[in-house]
Amino acid sequence: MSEPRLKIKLTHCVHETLTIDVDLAISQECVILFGRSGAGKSTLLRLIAGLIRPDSGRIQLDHHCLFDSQIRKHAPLRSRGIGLIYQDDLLFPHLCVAANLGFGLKGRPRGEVVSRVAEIARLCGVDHLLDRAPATLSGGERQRVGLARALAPRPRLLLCDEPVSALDLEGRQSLIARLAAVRRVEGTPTIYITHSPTEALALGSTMLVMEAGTIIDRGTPLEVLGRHGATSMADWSSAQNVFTSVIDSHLANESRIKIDGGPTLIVPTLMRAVGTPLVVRVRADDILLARSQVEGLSARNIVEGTVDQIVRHGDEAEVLVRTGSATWVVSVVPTAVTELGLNPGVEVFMIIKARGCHILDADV
Amino acid sequence: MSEPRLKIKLTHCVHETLTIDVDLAISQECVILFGRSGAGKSTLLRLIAGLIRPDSGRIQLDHHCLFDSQIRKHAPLRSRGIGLIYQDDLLFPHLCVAANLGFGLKGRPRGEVVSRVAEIARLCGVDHLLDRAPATLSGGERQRVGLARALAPRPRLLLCDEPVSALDLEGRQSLIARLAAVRRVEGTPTIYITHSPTEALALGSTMLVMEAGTIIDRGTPLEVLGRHGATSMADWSSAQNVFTSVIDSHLANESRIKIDGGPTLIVPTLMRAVGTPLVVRVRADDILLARSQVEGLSARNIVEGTVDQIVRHGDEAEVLVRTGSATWVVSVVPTAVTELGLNPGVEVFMIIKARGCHILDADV
Amino acid sequence: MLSDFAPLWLSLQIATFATCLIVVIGGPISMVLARVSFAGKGLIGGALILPLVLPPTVLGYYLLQVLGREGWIGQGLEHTLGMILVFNPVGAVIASSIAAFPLFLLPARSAWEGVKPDLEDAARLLGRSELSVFTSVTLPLAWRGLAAGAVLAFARALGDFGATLMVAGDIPDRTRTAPIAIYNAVSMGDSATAARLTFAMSMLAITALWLAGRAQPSPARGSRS
Amino acid sequence: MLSDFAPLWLSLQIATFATCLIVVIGGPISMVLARVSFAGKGLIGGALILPLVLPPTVLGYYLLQVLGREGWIGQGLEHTLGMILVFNPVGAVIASSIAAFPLFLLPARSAWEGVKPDLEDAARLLGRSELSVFTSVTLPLAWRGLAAGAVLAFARALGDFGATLMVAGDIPDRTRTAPIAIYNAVSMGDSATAARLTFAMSMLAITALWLAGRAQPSPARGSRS
Repeated sequence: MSEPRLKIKLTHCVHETLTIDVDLAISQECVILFGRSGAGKSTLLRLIAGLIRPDSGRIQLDHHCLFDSQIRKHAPLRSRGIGLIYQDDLLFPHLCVAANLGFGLKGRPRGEVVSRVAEIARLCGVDHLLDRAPATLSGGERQRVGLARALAPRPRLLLCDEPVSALDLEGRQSLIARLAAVRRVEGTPTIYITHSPTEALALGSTMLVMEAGTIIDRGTPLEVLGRHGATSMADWSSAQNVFTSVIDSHLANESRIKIDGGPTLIVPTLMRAVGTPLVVRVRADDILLARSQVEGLSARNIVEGTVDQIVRHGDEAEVLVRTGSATWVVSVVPTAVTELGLNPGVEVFMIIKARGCHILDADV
Repeated sequence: MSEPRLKIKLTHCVHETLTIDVDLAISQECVILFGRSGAGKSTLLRLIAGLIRPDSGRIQLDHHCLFDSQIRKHAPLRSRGIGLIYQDDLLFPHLCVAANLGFGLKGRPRGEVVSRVAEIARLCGVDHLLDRAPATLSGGERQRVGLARALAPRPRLLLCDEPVSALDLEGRQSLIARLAAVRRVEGTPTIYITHSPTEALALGSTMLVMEAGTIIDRGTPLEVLGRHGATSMADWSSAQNVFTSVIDSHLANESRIKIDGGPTLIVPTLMRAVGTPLVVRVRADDILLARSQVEGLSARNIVEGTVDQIVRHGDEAEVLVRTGSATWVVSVVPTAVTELGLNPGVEVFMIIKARGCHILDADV
Repeated sequence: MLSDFAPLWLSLQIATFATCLIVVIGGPISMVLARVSFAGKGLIGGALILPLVLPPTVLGYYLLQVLGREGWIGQGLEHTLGMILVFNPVGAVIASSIAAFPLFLLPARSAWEGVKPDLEDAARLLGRSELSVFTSVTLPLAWRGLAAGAVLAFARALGDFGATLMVAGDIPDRTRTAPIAIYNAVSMGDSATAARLTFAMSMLAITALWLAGRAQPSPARGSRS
Repeated sequence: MLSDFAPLWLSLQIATFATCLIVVIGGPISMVLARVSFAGKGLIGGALILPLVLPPTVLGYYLLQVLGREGWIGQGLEHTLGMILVFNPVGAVIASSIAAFPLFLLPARSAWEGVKPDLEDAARLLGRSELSVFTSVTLPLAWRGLAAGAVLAFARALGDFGATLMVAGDIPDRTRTAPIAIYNAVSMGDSATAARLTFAMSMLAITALWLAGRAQPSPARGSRS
């Protein structure tokens, strides 16, 4: 992790039963702020943005002190360099899209404003909407315009408070894809509130879980979702193996992909050319382990590897298996570790169904 | 499929570019109406409920004609026997929860009203809220009260227009679980609009895909999502095996449950007493098939069964396997069917990981 | 001293009758304006709040033209029923009703508009008849706004000066209402009477505003929490 | 015939001054009432709309008490500056301003309240100063409501009768405004003059209501689509 760009240490009493009390540092990454309604996530964002003045503490962004209760400093909103998007787009209804995008660029040379508006509009996929009034846009378009407006002045920090929760599936995917794309180009540190594990996995490099005003857990989205996921919806609560790969060949009813530095996998037919780069994802739960080569199984992939490490936590265990330069995570119950005699260095066969290999586009 | 209870054949021009044109029959089931924003899903629901008068066609519910343009019949809302819940709960703000629940029972004997309100409140999990004013409830509670109110008069049809889309994850799960529970008890035919595959899989037995005003596909949620689902979000596109069961015994690091009329499964440790009834769910994707007993696998459950039927669609196949009186769905690639020589009547072994068995509370 | 309060008592009686008239006529009208779309709705809605900005003497002039003994309606009523509408308390009731009408109409219209039609549809789908929907949903949710409007209209009717003076004149014990009596008292330099009546009228106006403020639904009420 | 219109011309002048006074004083007041929370806000807000329901003669009486040659302010001004406020056009401007004030205050307050503070915060986060936020976001979104209020207040000031009559009297060419001239014409049986003035005043009132209706933001505008 690089040098922290945002350092926050503050306490703020929201009401009798909720006090925000956090101490954290964030570098150039997308941090997911996860937690149930009423945990104080939105309040924390508003405290950082300066919409609410914290009771005490200190907030520092890059080399700027935004708030310091000791020297009674509370930087005005206009000098914070923070972009904010909400569930509710806050477009200026009396200005066209282009004027909304240029709103935060006041005072800069005309040519610079024009080129920056064009650039950010293209990145956010709203370049065909520049003449339109906000009232004529769809919900998804409005949110993308809101994102572009927030990013146009190149903020030092982007805060997102459930920006997709009012959108339909298409609008969600579109906004998330745009946000991911802009983040790749501009690298703006981002804090993103959501209660959707899918969004967390799609966007986040770090995930913070907030409960009753404090950060109770921090880690990668995978680790954290594994620890805090809802037990009855285990679909997403499992570790993922994600590898880059290319399409190797097409067979009758299936395709073959070659994982970079790893084995070849059989997957359901892909409608792409041989050589297309892909990202493949296999859930750690979807892999079985065997000590010897097994025959007559419905699973299409049997991959030989070596046990690297065994991590136990609670009533499950994760076995790390190395094949070539790729390391796989396989979830098993602890009993299986004992019964199969799994130890570091042992040879194992990973059994993976073709349908257990999920293909993600490489550019997402 | 049983006798259709709702028959709809209508056309209605919404605006220049959208005309609703559907012809469908629905029996005693939960039908998911799926599609993107603007496809006309909500309008179709409002046409059925009678909130909008169709341009032409005929709607018949059980033996009642709700609308017939030929005889110029448009039944008044009050005699339709339709329950409706929205994204926006429509609780009467001036009445307490109990009065809201009893609102549709006017004219029935006092004792009947009281007992029905108590019964439906319990089913929907709002029996502790009866004295409260709607304004004091959380979003999830309000939606559960709305559901209970709609069901209290035992409607002939329940219409749900994205009832959970404004709720957080917990609220969603709670409302969906309650709706599923009430449907089991009361068997009310239901049409449920959503764009969430998870909700579709959790609730639906039939799924209709609507686009540009017409139904473009119909099938089980699995088949339909397979054809229309987003390719990069495959987590939810799998069939589920759901069985009732009881806890059989507790072992060192795991528990054993007995499926009603079926085999015994080893699952991760359960913190409940032996004999506790449970619902267990195994994704069709999480099961492997083998033709012979295999040894030395990390999977904890190997269950013998007989292939009942093989359903192929596109690049996947579903194998129905019978064990005792329980039938399982197993998803495999078509190649596996050929290679393993799977045919109806063939003996197979289902390989199921302990962690692949998800426990749901029985009363959910 | 006691006779000082005769105009006040007369004003209260006239304002009460005027308020009843306003509510009975304005209730249905405000509901139609809030709920029904028809050609010329904007025109009618505008005409009905015209008394808010029309000079009271202009209003009085029109009323005299219509209701006066030479007017279309006034002449007809006098010839058929022997009833005279002007320069008597009936004229005062009519004049102050019309002057005060917009103060009822505006909040009443908002009150009806504030009841979400979706809620009424929900009640219908739950099996209720139109009458039952009105009495158990619409009216309970709208009544605070209607009450606020009625109180404001009462206060405005109580205080009407110009229109009443034009239509009903200044006849002691018949049409000399409190506002007219105040004018007379000031004109004649009777400071004590003017002060007493002014104080009483002020208290009534303040009470009315306070009541209307309490009854007025806050923006959130009646629709959602 | 020409002199008939002298009262109308005088009324227009007085109403124009009154409207300017109302906007200059009422603009900031309405904004404070819409935006700032303070103790006694309800009381002050209520007092400012009291002229809506207070009898105009009561209003006139109070103004005479305060501004009259014996009143607290009137006496002071006369002794120091030799300025007399009552029974002259200045008195008419003051009386009609106060009578018309609530008709500006109510829509203006709603207009300010209709501008979501979140939008202003968004503008601040985009680097704008308070002045820039006001001129590029707040005012553009509120001005239709302010304009509607100003037009309504103008119409009401134009039509004031009771308060003006009490404070400014009925002095030809000085304080004889159109509403007072109509009363006089009717009293003296000069139907032709009354009809002409009434027609002119009615047209002005209707125009004002029409303009206000056009300027008035519909509930959805100015905040969201």
